[in-house]
Amino acid sequence: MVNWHRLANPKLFLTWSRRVLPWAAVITALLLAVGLYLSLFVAPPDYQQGDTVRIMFVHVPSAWMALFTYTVMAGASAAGLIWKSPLSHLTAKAAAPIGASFTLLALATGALWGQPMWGTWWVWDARLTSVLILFFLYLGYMAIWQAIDDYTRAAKSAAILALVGFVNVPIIKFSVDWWNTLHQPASVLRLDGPSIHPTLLTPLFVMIAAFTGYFIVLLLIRLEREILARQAQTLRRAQARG
Amino acid sequence: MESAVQFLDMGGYALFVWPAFIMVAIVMTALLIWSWRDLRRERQTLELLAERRGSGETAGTGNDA
Amino acid sequence: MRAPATLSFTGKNLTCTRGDTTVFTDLDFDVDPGEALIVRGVNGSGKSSLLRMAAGFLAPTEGELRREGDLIAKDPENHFTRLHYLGHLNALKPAFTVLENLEFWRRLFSGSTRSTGIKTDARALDRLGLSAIADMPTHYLSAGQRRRLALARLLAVARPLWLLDEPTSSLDDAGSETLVQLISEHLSTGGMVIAAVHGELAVPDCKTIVLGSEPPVS
Amino acid sequence: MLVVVFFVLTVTLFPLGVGPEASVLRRIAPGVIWVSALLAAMLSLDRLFQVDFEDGSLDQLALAPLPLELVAAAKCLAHWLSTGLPLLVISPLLGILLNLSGEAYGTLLLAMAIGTPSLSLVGAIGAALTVGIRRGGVLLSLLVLPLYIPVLIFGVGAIDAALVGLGGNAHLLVLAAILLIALPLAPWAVAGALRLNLE
Repeated sequence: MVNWHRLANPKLFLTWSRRVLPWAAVITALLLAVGLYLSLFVAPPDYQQGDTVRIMFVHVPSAWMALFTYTVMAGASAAGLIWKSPLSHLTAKAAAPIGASFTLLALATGALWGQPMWGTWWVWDARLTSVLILFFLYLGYMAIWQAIDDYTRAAKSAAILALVGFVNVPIIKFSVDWWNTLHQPASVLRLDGPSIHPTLLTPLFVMIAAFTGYFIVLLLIRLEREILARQAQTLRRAQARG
Repeated sequence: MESAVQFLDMGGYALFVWPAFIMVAIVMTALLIWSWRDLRRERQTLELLAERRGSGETAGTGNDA
Repeated sequence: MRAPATLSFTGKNLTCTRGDTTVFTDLDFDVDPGEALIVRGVNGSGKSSLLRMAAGFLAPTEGELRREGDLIAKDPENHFTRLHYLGHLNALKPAFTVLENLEFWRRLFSGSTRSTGIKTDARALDRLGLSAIADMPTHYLSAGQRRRLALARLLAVARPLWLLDEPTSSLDDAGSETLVQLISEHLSTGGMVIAAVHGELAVPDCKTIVLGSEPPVS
Repeated sequence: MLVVVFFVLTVTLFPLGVGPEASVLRRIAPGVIWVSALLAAMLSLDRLFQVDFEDGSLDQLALAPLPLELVAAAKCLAHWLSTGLPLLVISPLLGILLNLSGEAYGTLLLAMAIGTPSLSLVGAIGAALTVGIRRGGVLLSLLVLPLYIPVLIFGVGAIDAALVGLGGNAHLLVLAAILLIALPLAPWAVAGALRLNLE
């Protein structure tokens, strides 16, 4: 079978990523600055939640990035299995810790946001619970990479797990949402409010764009490290035998 | 000055809004720095290995991931 | 060379990498019906990898394996169902008796009903001197007896290609002789054998390839 | 049979922990039964392929005339027959132990009947992925438990709905839907994972 992907891809990627990285970093920094300014200074406090609504500007992007990263991982894993390109597996492996961090941030900011409203740090709200379960899926994915020594087997096993997990994310989301509505009448103060006030929308989108930029920058850095680590390992093995 | 203090107060929720932003900032920058240092360290080890390999053997084999 | 044997099993410039180490590279072999190929080489030279690759378990990093002209990667099932693979492990369940173990694999492999298979099982056990202990649970057997039981599987279900990884390990002299007879009979009926061995395997006029140190010589 | 003993033992722990008041037990009975069933089903998963991998049978299974997917499906069925079915049969007894009220038993049995096969199917994927990994059992639970959550939610939901008198049909249908998704996908994923171990 043709696997020309395998040979040219990593070197091609390295040259390309080194050129793109500075630009992406600059754009992300800009977006972050604008986003922070808008969310902290410009956006009006919510008539009900007061200033705590500003936490939404970091909570929603984190939760969104957690799901987005898992989708990227599933896509890369599928590509890795279908076209047998190790670069895709490495992309998924590089993305996992970023996604896991975002889930943790989403949970932490969610607790900080919920506390003033409900007086407890943890609320079994449908979204928070789904993000918590997503965190376990991330842990499982990262654990399988550590557990298997042989690279090719670890890559394929992790890829299968990412795809199986990806099929389950909507099922879990559906069942948790249903479970939540059963046990908790739709609380008026839903985390994203009855409906997001238009003036809050712009900062939110800028922050989401900034977070996505940050994700890309970090992914490129981590991916390059994974590629170099693999090359170093091959060199070490070759020298050991050479 | 007065509006600055009032701004910092976040309508009485300073204890929640600021920690949220600070926490996100800390985690994201820590992750960035940690990954960047990892990458630099990996580049050095690769150069080291390449040198030893260069001096060790004549035929440098192209390696890929 | 005889007419191009359509029934042959060939490997062209095979490369095997395990993790990142290259075990062997651009290795060719071909086995025609009635021929045996002996694979020699020091430990770790890739004998087992070659056999697992020939069985279709391990995909070659480069190169092609063809059976009767067509790629085994295209239709692995077709290749699987026409070969026996004897690895270091004997695939025996300790709780089953000797006969039950053989019968299980024979029924799974041939899919035939119980009745027709009884005779073949008995003959296979007899051929390997296991008839006396047919009803003994396998965990009482010695390593040599377990190896014989694994070999009995080759007889219980007729398949053209035998891939044997150090088949004589833990066999006594009588056992090795029986094995050589079985191989010769299998070859005479147009079967093919690829065996990885240490030391001698007195199979007349067979090809040999050596892995590891010097380049393979056929 | 050990699985059933574990199941009964786990359920009896709850009254000791939570207190014997009938009203409390009745309230948490469906949840306790389902969580214990989940853990019991998961316990026997790591032996599903590990033993065959270690004694070499996995190679021979790949050489059998039937596709590996069918072998995987047969393994899932074997796991269900050895764990899911016994759990199903004994669950009413545990319902009594936890003062589950009368009309819920029918739905309990139905929910367990439709739900436990999914546990075997999804669990088999985790088992196949962790074959040959040292201390794979711990990793297996980390991989499989999150995927068990939908079955848990709708399994308990069906019984709660029956208790309230609404009848658990909607939940049973969702459980059936989960099963129908798992039925074709799980063996395919298991076979994919097993092929990795053949290398």
